[in-house]
Amino acid sequence: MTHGPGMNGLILDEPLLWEKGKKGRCGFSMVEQDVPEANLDNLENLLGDGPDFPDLSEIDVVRHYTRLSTWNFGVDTGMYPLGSCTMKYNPKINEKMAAMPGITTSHPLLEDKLSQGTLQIMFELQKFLAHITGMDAVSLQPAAGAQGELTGMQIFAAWFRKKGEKRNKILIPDTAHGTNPASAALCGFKPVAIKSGADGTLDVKVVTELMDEETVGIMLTNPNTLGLFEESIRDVTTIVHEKGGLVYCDGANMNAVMGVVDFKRCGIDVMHLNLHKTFSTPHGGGGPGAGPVCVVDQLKNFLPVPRVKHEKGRYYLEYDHPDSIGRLHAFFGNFGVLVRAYSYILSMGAGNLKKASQLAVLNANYVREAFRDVLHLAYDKPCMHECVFSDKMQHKYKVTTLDMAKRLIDHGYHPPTIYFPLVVPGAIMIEPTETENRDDLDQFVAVFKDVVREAKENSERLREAPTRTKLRRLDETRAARKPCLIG
Amino acid sequence: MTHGPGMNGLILDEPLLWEKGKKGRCGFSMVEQDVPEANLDNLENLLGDGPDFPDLSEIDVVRHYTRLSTWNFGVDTGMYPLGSCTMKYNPKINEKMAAMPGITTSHPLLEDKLSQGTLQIMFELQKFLAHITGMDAVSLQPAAGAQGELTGMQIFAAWFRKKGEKRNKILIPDTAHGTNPASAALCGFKPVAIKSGADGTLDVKVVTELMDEETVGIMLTNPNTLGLFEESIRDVTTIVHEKGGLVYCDGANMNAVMGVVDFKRCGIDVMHLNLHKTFSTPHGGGGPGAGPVCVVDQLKNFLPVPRVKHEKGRYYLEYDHPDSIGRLHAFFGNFGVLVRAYSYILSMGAGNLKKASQLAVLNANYVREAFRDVLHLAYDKPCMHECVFSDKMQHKYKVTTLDMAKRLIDHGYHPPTIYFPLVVPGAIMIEPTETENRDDLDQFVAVFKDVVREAKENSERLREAPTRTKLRRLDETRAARKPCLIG
Amino acid sequence: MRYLPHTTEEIGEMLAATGHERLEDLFSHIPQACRYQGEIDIPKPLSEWALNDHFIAIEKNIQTASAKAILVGGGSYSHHIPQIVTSLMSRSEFLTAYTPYQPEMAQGTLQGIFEYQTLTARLLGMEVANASMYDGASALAEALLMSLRIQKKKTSVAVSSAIHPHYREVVRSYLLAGSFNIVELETGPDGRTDLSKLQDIEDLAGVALQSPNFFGVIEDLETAGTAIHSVDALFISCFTEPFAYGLFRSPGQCGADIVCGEGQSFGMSQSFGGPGLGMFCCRSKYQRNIPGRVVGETVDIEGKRGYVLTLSTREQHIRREKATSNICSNQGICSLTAAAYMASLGGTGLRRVARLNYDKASYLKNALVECGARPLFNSPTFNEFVLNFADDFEPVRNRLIDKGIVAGINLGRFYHEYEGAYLFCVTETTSKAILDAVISEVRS
Amino acid sequence: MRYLPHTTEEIGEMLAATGHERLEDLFSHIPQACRYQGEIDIPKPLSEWALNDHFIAIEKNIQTASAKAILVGGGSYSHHIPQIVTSLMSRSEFLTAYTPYQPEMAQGTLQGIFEYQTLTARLLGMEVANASMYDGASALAEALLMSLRIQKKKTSVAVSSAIHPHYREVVRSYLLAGSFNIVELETGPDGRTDLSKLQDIEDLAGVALQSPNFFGVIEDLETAGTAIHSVDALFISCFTEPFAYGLFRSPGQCGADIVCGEGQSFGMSQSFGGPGLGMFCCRSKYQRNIPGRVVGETVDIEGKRGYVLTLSTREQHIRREKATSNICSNQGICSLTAAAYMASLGGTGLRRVARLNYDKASYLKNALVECGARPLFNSPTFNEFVLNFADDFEPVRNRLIDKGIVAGINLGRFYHEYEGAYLFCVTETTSKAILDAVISEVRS
Ligand SMILES: Cc1ncc(COP(=O)(O)O)c(C=O)c1O
Ligand SMILES: Cc1ncc(COP(=O)(O)O)c(C=O)c1O
Repeated sequence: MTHGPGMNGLILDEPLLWEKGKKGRCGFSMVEQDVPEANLDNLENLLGDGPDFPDLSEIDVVRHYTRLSTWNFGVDTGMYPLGSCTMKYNPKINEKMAAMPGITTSHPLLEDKLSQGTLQIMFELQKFLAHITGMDAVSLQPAAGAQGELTGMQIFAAWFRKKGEKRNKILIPDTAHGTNPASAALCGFKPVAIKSGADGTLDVKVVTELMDEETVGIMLTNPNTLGLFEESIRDVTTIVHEKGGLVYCDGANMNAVMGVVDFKRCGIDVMHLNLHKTFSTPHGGGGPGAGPVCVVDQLKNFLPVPRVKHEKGRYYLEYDHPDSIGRLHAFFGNFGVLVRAYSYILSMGAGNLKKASQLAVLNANYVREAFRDVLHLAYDKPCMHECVFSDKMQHKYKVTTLDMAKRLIDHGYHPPTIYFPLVVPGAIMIEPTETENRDDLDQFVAVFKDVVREAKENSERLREAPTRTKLRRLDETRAARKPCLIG
Repeated sequence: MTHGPGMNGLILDEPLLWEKGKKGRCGFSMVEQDVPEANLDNLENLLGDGPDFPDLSEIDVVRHYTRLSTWNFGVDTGMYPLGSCTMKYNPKINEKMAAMPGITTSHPLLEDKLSQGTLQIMFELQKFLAHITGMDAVSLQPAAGAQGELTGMQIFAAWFRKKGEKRNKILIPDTAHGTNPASAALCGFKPVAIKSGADGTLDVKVVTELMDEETVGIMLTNPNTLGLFEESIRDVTTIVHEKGGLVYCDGANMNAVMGVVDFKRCGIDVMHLNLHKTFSTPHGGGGPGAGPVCVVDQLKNFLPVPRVKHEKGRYYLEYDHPDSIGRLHAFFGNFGVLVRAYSYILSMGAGNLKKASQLAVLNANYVREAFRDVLHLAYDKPCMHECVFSDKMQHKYKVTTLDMAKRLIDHGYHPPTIYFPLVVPGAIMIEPTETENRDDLDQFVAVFKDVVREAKENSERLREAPTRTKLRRLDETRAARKPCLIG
Repeated sequence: MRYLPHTTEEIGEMLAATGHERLEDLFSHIPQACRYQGEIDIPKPLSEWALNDHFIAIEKNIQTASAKAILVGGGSYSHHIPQIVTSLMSRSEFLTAYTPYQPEMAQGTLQGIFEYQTLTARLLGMEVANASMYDGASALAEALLMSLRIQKKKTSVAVSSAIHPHYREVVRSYLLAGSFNIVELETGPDGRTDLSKLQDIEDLAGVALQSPNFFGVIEDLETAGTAIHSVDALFISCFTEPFAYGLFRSPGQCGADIVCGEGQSFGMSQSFGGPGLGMFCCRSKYQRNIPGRVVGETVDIEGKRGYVLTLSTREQHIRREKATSNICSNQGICSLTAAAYMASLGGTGLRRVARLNYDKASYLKNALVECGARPLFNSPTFNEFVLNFADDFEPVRNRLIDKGIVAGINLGRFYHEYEGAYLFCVTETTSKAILDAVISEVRS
Repeated sequence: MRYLPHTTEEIGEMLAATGHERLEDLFSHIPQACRYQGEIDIPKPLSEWALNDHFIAIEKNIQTASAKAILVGGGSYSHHIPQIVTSLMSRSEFLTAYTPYQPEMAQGTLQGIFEYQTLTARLLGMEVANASMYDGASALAEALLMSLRIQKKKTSVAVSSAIHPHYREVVRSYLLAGSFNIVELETGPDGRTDLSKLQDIEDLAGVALQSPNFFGVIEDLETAGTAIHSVDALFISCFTEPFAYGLFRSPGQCGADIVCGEGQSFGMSQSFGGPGLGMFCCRSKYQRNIPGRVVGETVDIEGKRGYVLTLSTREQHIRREKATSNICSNQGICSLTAAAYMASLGGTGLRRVARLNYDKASYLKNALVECGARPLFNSPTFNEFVLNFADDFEPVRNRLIDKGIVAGINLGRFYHEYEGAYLFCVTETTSKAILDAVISEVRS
C-alpha cells in the first residue's frame, strides 16, 4: 500500500427504495389540473390500482442515489484498465451538447423539414465514420456493438439471399468476443471456430482450409482481442472473397488504429464501431452505447432504413431500399449517444484522433514492457491498444487472476478484464487507453507489482481481497443457483 | 453501529494539485488566435513570467476534484443537524434556474433597459421578503448575514448622524452570534452584553436598566440562538424605542417563524435574513450566501444604493438617496444566490413556507423530547427550530461534547453545532430542519442514544473517534501555532 | 489537446522504454497495403467554445426547438422530468462506470438495477424483469424469439397489426433469418386486435399485442389472454407508454407471460428517439430463458446483502452461439433513470400523472369531436387517439405549426387504409391553453 | 409539497410525542401581538414546470440574453469557462456542505481551499492568502481597515481615483463609521495614479492602487511601491481582472504588502455581478491580522497530512467585537471554482489566454484609433481601454446594440470629466468577426 491511492473512508449505507418511504409522500412536482376530470365510467374492467411503489420525498430520492453512487467506481474516479472496453475519459462538454433543449425535445416522427438539425448531425457523423474507417456507407441505427454485429450478419444473409446462394456456416476465430458467435447464430448461421495461430493471430492456412462455398465468410476482430493486429488480414480477405464470401470486422478495437489502418483497403466488407469505446461516450454502468455499421459500396443498399441523405442543402430520410434488411430500432438508434460521439470527433479533428491511437498503443506497450518480468506474457509480440498476461507465474503460490484482480481493488484500481479471451487461461487483459498519463501508469505498475509480490509473500491477503470496499467478495454461485431477481 | 448508516468503504487518496502535472500539459480548450499578435515592446518592465501553476490534462482535473469531493459530506449525503445553520435540502431545480444562460451572461453595468429580467427578479424578491417578514423595504445587496448586520449597523449610525445624536453603545445579548458584536464594532459601536435570563430569553428588567440615551439600541436574535422565541420582544422594543433607540433583529433563524411572526409588529426596525439558510440556497462549503436587509418605512432612505424600483411596467435602478449609507458590494450582491431564493419562494408559496416553519419546529421539539432523558437539556421550554443540550450528564464518564460529536461522524451523521451558544457550557445544538423525515429523525435519535450509551460503557471509543473517516482527529492546535497556509 | 495528457518528453521516454524511436514505429508491423492514406477527412478541431457555437447553430436548424407543444406520441412521449433525476443520473460514478463486472466496485449500479427490476415487475404485474433491452422494438423481437425458444417445436408467431408499425418492422428483421412464420392479426372495427382467427394458425409459439396500442386504444388484455392461452401460445403484451399502467390494469394482472415495451416515458428525454429503454419481464418459470442481463441478490463472504450480475450462463460471453440473446451493452443508465423516475413519482404520483394524461387527452378528444371530428375507433384510449376530420386536416396542422404547435401525425404513413386519420397525443405537459388553441384552430 | 416529507399521520404521531394537538400549538407561546396577520402575500406555488416557464419568460425579458457579444468589463468579465469546472463544482458533496467546522468530514473542501490559497498566492506573488472575501470591493475595504489595524496609530488612507468607482464607494461605507480619513489620489495625464502628493498626507496607514486600473491602464506598481513605502504606509494593490497577471508582473513582485481584488474572471459566470470572489493576500508577517477564514495544513493523530480552518482567534466566533473582521460565510464554492479554473488553465494556459486578451483588445483599440478615435490615456493597457470619439459614439453604440453587440460604457457615469469617453473590454471570448463588425460600424 505504499504507492496506491487506495485507503479507507466513510461511506454510507442505504436501504432498498421500498424499505424507505411513507404512503402519501411525494417527490414529484405535480402539474395543475387545468382541465375537468374525465369520465371513467366506460373503463370499469380495464382500470387497475396502479403499482405498489414506495412514496418518497425529493430529498429521499436525492440521498438514495447520491449514496448509491458512492459505492461505485467510474473513469472519473480512477484508472479503469478494462481490456477490450476502452475506458477512456468521457468529456463533460459532450454531455452538455447532448442535453441542449432543442436536441432533447426533438420528436422522431415529424416531417424532415422540422428536424433538419438532428438529421444534419446524423448525416455528418455518418460521413465522419466512413472517413475514419475508410468504408463507404454507414448506418447509425444499431444501439450497441452486438446489434451492429447482428446488422452485419443480416446484411450477409440478405446478400446471399439476393444472390440465391444458400450458405450457412461462418468462420469465427476462437478469440472472438462472445457477441460474435451469438450474433451470427441469431441470424441462423453456424459458427465454425478457427483456432488462432501460435502467435495469437489468424493462420492463413487454416482459413484456406475452412473457407468454402457453404460458408458466408468470416467474422473477425481487428485488432483482435489479444490486442494484436491481424497481419495477414489481406490474405485472409482475399481467400474469403475468392470463395464468394464476405468479411465482417468487429471494429470495437478501432481505438488502436484511427488514421493508421484503412479497413476497406484491408478487404473488409462490413464492420461495426463501438462509439461508447473509441468515441468516448460514457458507458453508463452498462449502456447505452451505439454500434454503427460501415459497409463497402456494393453492400450499401442492404443497410437498415431509413437512411439519412443530403441534397441541395436539405437533409432527408430515405426509406425506399428494397434490398434493405429493414429496421433494427424503433427510431434512429441511440441518438443521444451519437451526439456525444459527433461532439468528440469535432473536438478532436483528424490529427488528434490519430494521436489518440498512437498514445493508446504507446501506453499499452509501455505497460506490457513494465510487467514482462512479473507476469506471464501470453504472446510476446508488440501489442496494439491492450496487452494480455496470465497468472501462470503465480500458480505456484496458489494465487489466481481473480485474487490479484480483487486485491487491485483494495489499492483503488478497477481490475483489468480477466479470464478473457478464453484462449489464454487465467487471462489478465490490460487496456490503459490514451487518456492515462505516464505518472498514473507508473503508479499502477508499481501497485500491481506490489500485488504480485504479495502473491508470493502473503498470498492469503490476496485471497481475502477486497477488504476495503463496502462489501467483500460476493457469492456469485449462490446468486445463480437460487435467483432472487426482484425484491 | 446497529442503526446508523455509517460503514467503511473505499475512497481514494489524492495529492495536492502541484504534486501532479507536467509542464506542457493542458486542461483548457484554447481559442484560436484569429488576430495578429500585438506588440509587447512598450511593456518591458511591466511584463512578468506568469505564475508557477501546475499544468494538468482535463482528466487530471476531473479526477482531482471528483476524489476530493468524496472526502466531503453534504446535505445530499445525509443528515446535517448543525444548529443555527438550517441545513435543509437545497432543491436542484434552483441550480438549474440560476444557470440559465440569459442570467449567467448578464452584465451588471449595462443600462436598465437591457436588464429588465434581472431587475424584475430583484424587485420581486424584495417584495416577497418584505411580505414574509412584515417589514416595509428591502435591500438585497449584503453578500452574507454578517454583511447584512453591518448594513443594519450602518443604518443605525446614519440615522443618529442625521438626527445629530452621538450614541455609541449597543446592547447585545450574550447568546448573540459572534458576527453581531463584530459587525457592531466595525461600525464603531461599543457592544454591551446583556446576560440572558434564567429561562434563556431576555429579561425586560435588564434591558430597562441598560438602555439609555447613549445607546443606539439593541441587536438581538429572534428566535434566539438557544432556539427560543423572545416572548418579551414587544416590551423590549418599546423600552428601546422610548429611549430613542432602534432595534436590530438578526433574522438568521427565520426558518422557525415564516407566516407565524410579523417582525414589524414585534417592533423591529431593521433585520437581515440569511437566504442560504431559510431560503434553501446551498452553502457551498462556506458560501456564497446572501443577507438581505429589511427595514421599516422610516429607515428606507438609509438603505444601500442602488435600489431597484418598478414603475409603469419598467424596472429601474435608483441612485439618488442622499441619506443612503452607500454601497456594500461592487454590484448587486450575490445575484446568483438571490435567483435561487426567488425560485424557492415561487416553488413554495405562502402555505408551504408556513408549513415549512411548522414542521421545522415540530422536528426540533420531537428531537428535544427524544433526548430529554439521556442528554442534559439546557433550558426546559418548548423550542422553536432547534434545541440545545449539553454534555453535563456525560461529565462523569470524562466524555465531552466533542467526543460525542466525533463519534457521530463514525455513524454517518454530521455532528450538531457544538460549544455554541457560549452561555451553555459544552453545548450541543441540534437543528434538524423540516426536510428531514420522521424515520430519519428516529434513526438519528437511536444512533445518538447508542453514542450516549457508549459514553458510559466504552468511553475510550468515543475519545478515539472518528475512526472511519479518511483522516482521524486533526491537530488544530498545531495548525494555529505554526501556520502553514500555502503549499 | 486537453484529452491527451502526454508531453513530448514523456512520449520520448516512454518510446525509449518500449524500444521505439517514433510513435509511427509502434505500427511498423502493419502491412503497407492496410495503411490509411493521408489524413482523415474531417473538419479541423473545434475548441470547446467553437463547438458550443456549432451546436447552437444546429439547434437553430431544429425547427421544433422553439415549439410550444408537440402533440405527437407514437412511441416517443413528452413527459415532465424532475431536475433531480437528471442531476443524479449525471453523477460520474454512475455515468462513467462500465457494466458491473466487478461487483465490489459497482454496488451502486447493481442495487440501482435490482431496484429497477423490482419496480418494473411491480408496474407490469410480473415476477421477473431483466436489466434492459435496447428499446421497445427489439424487446418485442426478443420476446417473440423467447417464445419460440420456450415452445421449441413451434415456428409461428402472431403479431397484432395494432402494434407500433416500426416495432413490427424490427420484429421482421430479427425473425427473418430464423425462417419463422410471422402472422399479422387484423385490427377490428373497435380498434382492438381481432383474435378470432388464432385457431387457424398452426404451430403458434407466441402472440403479441400492444396496449395501449398504436391507435391509443386499450386492448382487452384479459380476454385476449384467455384466447391466446387456449391455443397454447405464450401471451406477449407490449407497450410504448408505461404511464398507462398507473391507471389501467397491468398486463401481468391480465395473464401475460412476457411483457415488454419502451420505458422512455420514465425520465428519458425524447432526443429524436433514443436512447430509450427496452423494458422486459416474464413469469419466473421462464427466467432462465430471458434475454439480456439480470441482477440478482446475494451475500458477501461476511453475509452482507449485495448484488451481482447473474444467470450469466444464458449469456453470450459464456454460452456464445447458444446464448439466449447476443445483447451485451444495454441501456444501463437509462434503467437507473427509470427507477429514479418511478421512485420520484411513487405509487401516488404515478397514478396522479396517469390520470392527468387521461383527463387532458380526453379533453382534447371530446372537444374536437364536438367540432365535428370522428374518432377512428370508439374504444377507450389513454393519452393517444385517432381522429378523422370532415375536411382535410393538413392545412389546419400547418397553421398550428406556424403558431408553434405540432398536432398529430397522419396515419397514412403507416396504414394506407387510414390515410387522413390523425394520431394525437396529449400528456400532462400540455396546458389547457395549448389545447384550446388547437381546438379553436380546428373550429375556425 | 415535495420538499416537505411529513405525511399527515406522521405529523399526528409526532405531535402526540411532543404533547401537542395541532401544529399551531407549537407556537402557542408567541404573543398575539407578534403574530403574522393572514397569509403571506406571495404568488401561489408553481410546479417545477411552471417555474421553468416563468424563468424562460424572465430570460426573454433580459435583453442581452441573445446578445452576440458584450464588450464591457468594468469589474465583470466574460471569459470562457470549461464545462468540467461547472460540472465538478456542482457535485453535491461540495455544494451542499457547510463551512468545514468538522474537518474530518470536509477534507475535500479544506484541501480545495488550501490549494486555492496557494495558487492565489502564487498568482499574486504573495506569501499568504485567505479563503475569500465577499467580492473585490469589500476585500479592498477590509485591506484598508487591515492597514489601519497594523499601523494602529494612523488614521488616514489614500485611494487612487483610478480604482473602480464602486470599490471606492464600498470603501467609503466600510470606513465611514470608524471616522477614518480617506484621501483620493488624482489620476495623472498618463492614466496612472499621481503619487506626487503622498508626502502631504498625514498619518497615512495605507495607500491603495488598482492595476490594471479602472481605465484599463497598467500602473507602474514597482515605482508606486517605492513611493508608498517611503512615506511608511502599507502598499495595497487591488485588481478587478486577475488574468492580467498571466502577462504582467504580479503586485507581490512589485513590493505590495496586501493584494486584493475580484476573482470572478476565474470560472464564475457574470450573473449580473455576483457571486464573484474577493481574493485577498498579504505578507506572512501580517497573517494574524488578515480578515476572513484561512485554511492551514496540519496532521491527524496518526500523523497523516490534513487541513483545518485555522487562526480562528482572529475571528468573530472567538474574538467577537475584537475580531479582525465580521466575516463568517464567505464565497466558499467560488474559491474552489477559481482553483479548479486555475488548475485547468495551468501556468501555460493562463499565459496563453492572457496573451489572447491582450492581442484581441489591442486589435480593436488600434483599429478604432485608426478610424479616428483617441485613447483617453496613452499608457499600456491589458484587455480594457478608454477611447474618445470625434463624433458622439452613442448612436453607433445603439446601432451595434440592434445588431446584438454591446460595445463600451460611457465613463461619464463615473467621472463627469470623462463624459463621452467610452470604456471597452475585449477578452478571448470575442472573435475577430465581432471586432470587425464594431470597427466597420464605427467607420461607417
Ligand atoms: C471486441 C468486442 N466486440 C463486441 C463487443 C460488444 O459490444 P456491445 O457491448 O456494445 O454490444 C464488445 C464489447 O464488450 C467488444 O469488446
Ligand atoms: C444567528 C446567526 N446570525 C448571523 C450569522 C452570520 O451569517 P453569515 O454566515 O451569512 O455571515 C449566522 C450564521 O452563521 C447565524 O447563525
